[in-house]
This record gives sequence, structure tokens and C-alpha cells, in this order.
Amino acid sequence: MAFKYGVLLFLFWFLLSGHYGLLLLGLGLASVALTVFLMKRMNVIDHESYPIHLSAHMPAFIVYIMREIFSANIDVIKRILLPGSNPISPQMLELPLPQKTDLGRVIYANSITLTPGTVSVNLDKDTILVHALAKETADELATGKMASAIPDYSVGQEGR
Amino acid sequence: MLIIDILSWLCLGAGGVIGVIGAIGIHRFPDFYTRQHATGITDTLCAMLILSGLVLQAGLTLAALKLAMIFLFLFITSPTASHVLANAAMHGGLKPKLDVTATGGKS
Amino acid sequence: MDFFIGHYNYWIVIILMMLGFYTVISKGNLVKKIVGLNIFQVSVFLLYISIGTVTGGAAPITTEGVVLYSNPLPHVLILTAIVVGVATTALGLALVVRIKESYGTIEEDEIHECDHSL
Amino acid sequence: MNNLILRVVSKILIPLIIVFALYVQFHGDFGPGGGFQAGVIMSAAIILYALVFGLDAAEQVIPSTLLRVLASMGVLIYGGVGLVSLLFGGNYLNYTVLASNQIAGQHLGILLVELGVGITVFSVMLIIFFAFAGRGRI
Amino acid sequence: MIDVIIDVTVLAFLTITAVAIVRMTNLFAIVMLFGIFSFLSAVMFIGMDAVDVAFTEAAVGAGISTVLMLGTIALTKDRKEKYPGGHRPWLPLAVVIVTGATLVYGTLDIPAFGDLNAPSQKHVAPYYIEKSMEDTGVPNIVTAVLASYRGFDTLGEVVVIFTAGIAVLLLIGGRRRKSDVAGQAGEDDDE
Amino acid sequence: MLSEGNLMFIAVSLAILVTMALALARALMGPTVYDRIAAANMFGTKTVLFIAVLSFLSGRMDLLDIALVYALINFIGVVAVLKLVDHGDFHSSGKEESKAAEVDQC
Repeated sequence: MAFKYGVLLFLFWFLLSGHYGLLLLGLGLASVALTVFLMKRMNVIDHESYPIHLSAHMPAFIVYIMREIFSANIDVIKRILLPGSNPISPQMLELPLPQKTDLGRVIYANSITLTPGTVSVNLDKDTILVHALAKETADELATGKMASAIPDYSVGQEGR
Repeated sequence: MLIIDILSWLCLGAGGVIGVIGAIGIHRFPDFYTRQHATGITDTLCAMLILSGLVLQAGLTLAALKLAMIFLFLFITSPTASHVLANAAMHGGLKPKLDVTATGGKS
Repeated sequence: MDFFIGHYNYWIVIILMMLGFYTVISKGNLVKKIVGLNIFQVSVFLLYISIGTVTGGAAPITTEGVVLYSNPLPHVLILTAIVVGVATTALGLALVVRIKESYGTIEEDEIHECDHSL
Repeated sequence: MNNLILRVVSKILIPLIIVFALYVQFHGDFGPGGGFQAGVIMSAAIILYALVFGLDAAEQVIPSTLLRVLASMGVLIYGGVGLVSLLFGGNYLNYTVLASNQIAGQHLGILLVELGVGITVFSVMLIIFFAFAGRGRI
Repeated sequence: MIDVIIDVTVLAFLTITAVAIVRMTNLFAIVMLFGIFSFLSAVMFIGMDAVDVAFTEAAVGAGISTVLMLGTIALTKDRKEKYPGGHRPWLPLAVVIVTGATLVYGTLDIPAFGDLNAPSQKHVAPYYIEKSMEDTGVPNIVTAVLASYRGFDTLGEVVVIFTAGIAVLLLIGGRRRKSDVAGQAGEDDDE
Repeated sequence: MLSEGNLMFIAVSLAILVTMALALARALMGPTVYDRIAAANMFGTKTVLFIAVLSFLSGRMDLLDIALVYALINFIGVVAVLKLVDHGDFHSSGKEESKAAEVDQC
């Protein structure tokens, strides 16, 4: 686990660096080793900090979220520029959290915030409090379409 | 080459315009929570368009990779910051102005 | 006009400097005084960097085919000064915390009153 | 702090910030960067950890005694490089004598000196933060 | 032309922010505005080609200084400046105006901004720029000057930072005893 | 120094400056302290974009590192604010419900 994580971090260094001399690669290895050591001490190497098991589902999700972001942006822009025909009606709504893993919940909450028009305000054990800009956006979120698009697999049941 | 240029210009131009619109939004909306949505525009679509326009200009270089990283990190941190801020405002006791005429949703 | 273009930078730096100075000498709140001190500090940084700038020069990182660079010396001085500035600001803030603990206030007037009533 | 989003996102970000800080540390020769910046960025990563997971957890990761040792160690590395160059027959802080030729010597010296700067800045920034954050705790 | 426009705009932003900081009384707001001030100064440094300085300002402004000031506010429990007017603003104002006027008078003889023939560009800088690559083999001239040519200077700065850290530790480091906290803020040393 | 080059980069940088100006106006007007924090945060994101555009305008790719720093650590300030609002200090770990700091809302 820690080793694979280190490989990932070294990839990050490699992409940042742009200098591939022996000295700098060695320093990179040392840096990554130090980082992994610190991470071990911090106790944060787990499947949340290292969500590689979701990678198979990521492309579909990214395409989905990009489309959502686009349409949500258009909607909010309309509400800014044409407040007459698209009035705002701020709502607070509490939604259930169908995700089983913490990571899935976080991705869901962040996706809600990423699409303008909805901001997740509070995250509880199994509900999420959302502030929505208008009734329509709130209704659309309440249908649960977005919730079902979130990749939510714990390590045992990944579909790789 | 020309097509890529035109595409990147379109992205950059649209990004700039959308940024300004979002900034207008933070002056038009009535309270803190609604303004967060306008901030969201400038953090998502505006950043996305401008950065992808720059990536198209950069071509396949290290610069494009770094831009992609900036993009990725912005997309992780900016919703987190928005959520954290809304959460702080909620805990700090700031009440949102809700639309009372519309029914449904939470009290 | 040329004169204006050549000096507006310095003038705005002086305005910033004076704003910081004014905050330090006229405001009573110690935290605000330190923020004022920081504004002053940043304006000094800007002054130094302005002096080192060369029109049309590049950032002082050697690259092929560039002959005109900005003056690296002010950059070195200010680069260290920024971090030292943060450390000393922290020292000032620590003093503020101690003053609050022993006087119960961070307003200059009330501190004076405390001193005189002793 | 009990904020789930913040916990998960910090878990993802903290290692990246640390690797980035070390990248800045070692690429100061080629682009903008160096010990001062790297130390500050690295301490920012630990500050983020302390804010999200609690000060006690952060002090367990990097104990305050270790920090004090590190802070002095950075200065000592810096001064020590100077002393070593003195021993090799050069002037104080003249790195040319550290290796066989001038370029290599200078390069090595600059690398070590920047490392000392980075360590000191990192640990002093953290000492300051821990002092402020831990004040008022009984 | 565009660089002048960016320069002037950012400088105007800086001035507006500074004026707002002076006038504002809520300490939270002051700290946040100071964050904006730091962003702007970083952009300004970039505009003036000081990449390394901008990098430092970015790291410090975004990571450390805001957190430290918020920490102080949390410890002192004061959220507002109590006497925003000051008692007699005229005397400090007069001092500031006189000092500012003197400084502006001093700028009249300064070579224009960006002048290549200014005395400050003629002295040691050309040597550093020309020779640093062959002397040290380090492309970044700033790093070469910082760590090699002016190593003593930097050693001094590092010691200053170290000393500041020790001083902070002496002032507010260490845990307070229970009795101190119970009997209202400790009167004297509590180490 | 910046070169007279690509008109589009110049246009975009001006657009970002306008956005920054509006965000600055929001930070100055408030009305609540959270508005100011949000504006400061938005200002940070715009600085990232501005620096990225500036790096293309001046042809210096080194500047992207600075943008990367901002993208990575800009939100620490906001986290500190949340911690302050929730706990009133920086040292409690979150288990105990300590008294929250009252933040003046104007």
C-alpha cells in the first residue's frame, strides 16, 4: 500500500520536475520516501487518500460532472443576467446520503458544490443539508440523479 | 494550427466573459449563501475555460501538464473551500434568506 | 508625461507607506498596528523591487538568448526579508498576546490607564 | 474538527503539498524556489494537518522537541558548510573547495546551504504556529 | 503598454485595499483584507520580474500570515477595534503628510522606473548577471547570489529567523499551569 | 517584461482584472464578515488564473509554479476561519464541544 502510494507520489514529482538528471531523481526518491514516512506517521495512508480503486469509474464520472457543471453554470448565468424571467428562490433542503463509503459521500458533496446553484452546507451521518439557488435546481437535485452517478465502491467490491 | 488557436481564443474569451458575469452575480444576489453560487461560477466554468484555453496554447509540453495540475487542484480545493465557508457561516449563526413563497424543502 | 510614467510607481509606494505609518501611529489597537506595520513592510519591498526593475528585462534566471535581466540583488534582499518579516511579525503578535494576558486589553489607551492607576 | 469533507480532502492534499514543497526546495537552482519558500510551504502542509486533525495529532507527528532540534540543526548545517570549506583551505562559505572542480563544489555547497535554510524556516514556522495554537491549553 | 496598465491597476487595488484596512474596525475583516493585499503584492512582484520574491510572498501570504493573525485574534478575544476614531487624528495626519511630502520630494531625483542606466543597475548586479553561470553553474541568479555570493548575509537572516522562533517560544510557548488560568491571566512568567 | 503579443491573452487578463475589481468591491462592502472571506477566497482563485495567463503573456513558464502554490494552499485560511468559528481556538481536537467564538457579523 505505502509502496504503491510512493510510486504515485514519485510520478507527481516526475511530472513537476522536468529535470531528469541522476541527482534530482535521487533527491526525488528521497523526498518521496520522506513524504511517505510522514504520511505513515500521520496515519493518513488509506483508501481515502489514495482512491486508485475508483479509477475505472472515474472517466464516466468526469464526463458526467463536466456536463452537469456546464448546464448548471448556464442556468445560474441566466439567473444573474435576466433576473426578471429567471427569478431566484433560495431553498434549504435536506437530502439523504445513499453512499456507503465516506469517500463516496465526499465526492457527492463536492459535486453538489461544484455545480453552481447548489452548495452543500452541512454533512451529517446520513443526511446532507444543501442550499439551492432556485426551486428548480433543488427539485432536480432531489430526484437523486446525481447521487446515483457517484462512484461509490469500497475496496472489496470494486468493479475493475 | 489555426483551428487550435481559434478554439483556444474562444475558450479564453468565454472564460473571461463568464468570470465577469459571475463577479456581477456576487453584487446582484441578496445574501451570503446565494452569492456563494455566483462565486461558484467563477471558480468552475471560468477557471475551466481559461485553463483549457491556455492548455491548447501550450500544446504537449510540461507547461500543459502543470496547467492540468492547477486545474485538478482547483477542482478539489475550491468546492471544499466553498463548503467550509458555508458551513462556518451556518455554525456562526448566519441565517439564509429563504424564499417563503415557494413550498417544499426544509423549514 | 514621461516624468509621471517614470515615477508613478514610487509615488504609490509612498502612499502605501504613509498609510501603514498612519495606522501605526494613530490607531490604538495593537493588532491593527501590526497590520499597519506589515503594510509598511510590503511597501518597502515594493520600493526595493521597483528600484531593481529594468524595462524590457527578463526575470533573473539565465536563459538562452536573453541578455537583459532585472537586477537580482534587490530580489535577494527582499526574498529573505519577507520570511524574516513573518518571523518578526509573529514575535510582535506574541507580544500582543502577552500584553492581553497581563493587562486584559489590547487597546493602547486602556494599557496606559492601567499603567497610571498602579 | 468533525468535518468529513475537510478530512478526506486534506488527506489527499497534504502529501501533494509536501512533495511540492520538496520539489521547490531542490529545484531552486533552475527556477523560482529555494529553501525559504520550501520551508514555508512545507510548514503550511503541517499547519493544515494540525487544523483539521487537531494540534495534539500534529504534535505527535512532529514532536516539539524534534522541531527545536531541527531549527538549530538548519543553522548548524549552514554554518557547518562554511566551517568545512574553511577546513578544506578555502574562505568561510566559499564552496569551491568542497569538490574537485568549481562548478561541482559550488553546486554542492548551494544545495546544502539551501537545505539548512529550508529546515530552519520549516521548523521555526511550525514552532511559532504551535506556540500560538497551543496557548491557552491547560 | 499592457504591462503599464496591469501595473497601474494592481497598484490602484493595493491602495484601495490599504485605505480600507486603515478605515475598517472589524479585526476579522482586516485580516482577510490583508490576505488580499498579499495576493496583490505577489502579482505586483511578478509584474516587476521578481519571480522568486513573488513565490515567497505567495507561500507566506496564503499559508502562514493569515493563520497567525487569526490565531492572535482567537487568543486576544477582541473582535473589534474599540476606539476607531483615535482621539486626535490631526497630529498623526500632519506627521504623515509631511513625511510623505518629503519622500515625494526625494523621488524627484530618482532615475525613472525601469531605467537601465540608473546607478543601482551599474554597481554589482552586472557582475552577478554575467558571471554567475560560469562561477556557480546555477541558472537562477537569485539563488546563486543568495547562497553563494552573499552567503554571509543569508546566514545572518537565518539566524534572525531562528532567534525570532526562540523569542516566540520564550514569550508564549509552553503550557500554562492550571492555577494561572484559574486566577485570570497569569501575571508574570509561567514557564 | 511583458511583450506586445497575443491580443487574446491581454483581453483575458483585463477581464480577470475586472473580475478581481468586483470581488475587491465585495470584500470592501461586506456586509457580513463571511462575504469578505468569500471574496478573499475568490480573489485567490482569480490570482491563480491571472498568474497563469501572465505566464503565457510574458512567456515565462516558471510562473506556473506560483499558480500551483496558490491552488494548493490558498484554502488554509478558510479552514482556519472554520476552526475559529467552530471551536474558538486552534488546539481543540473536535471531540469536546467547546464554546464557539462569536463572530461579529458586520
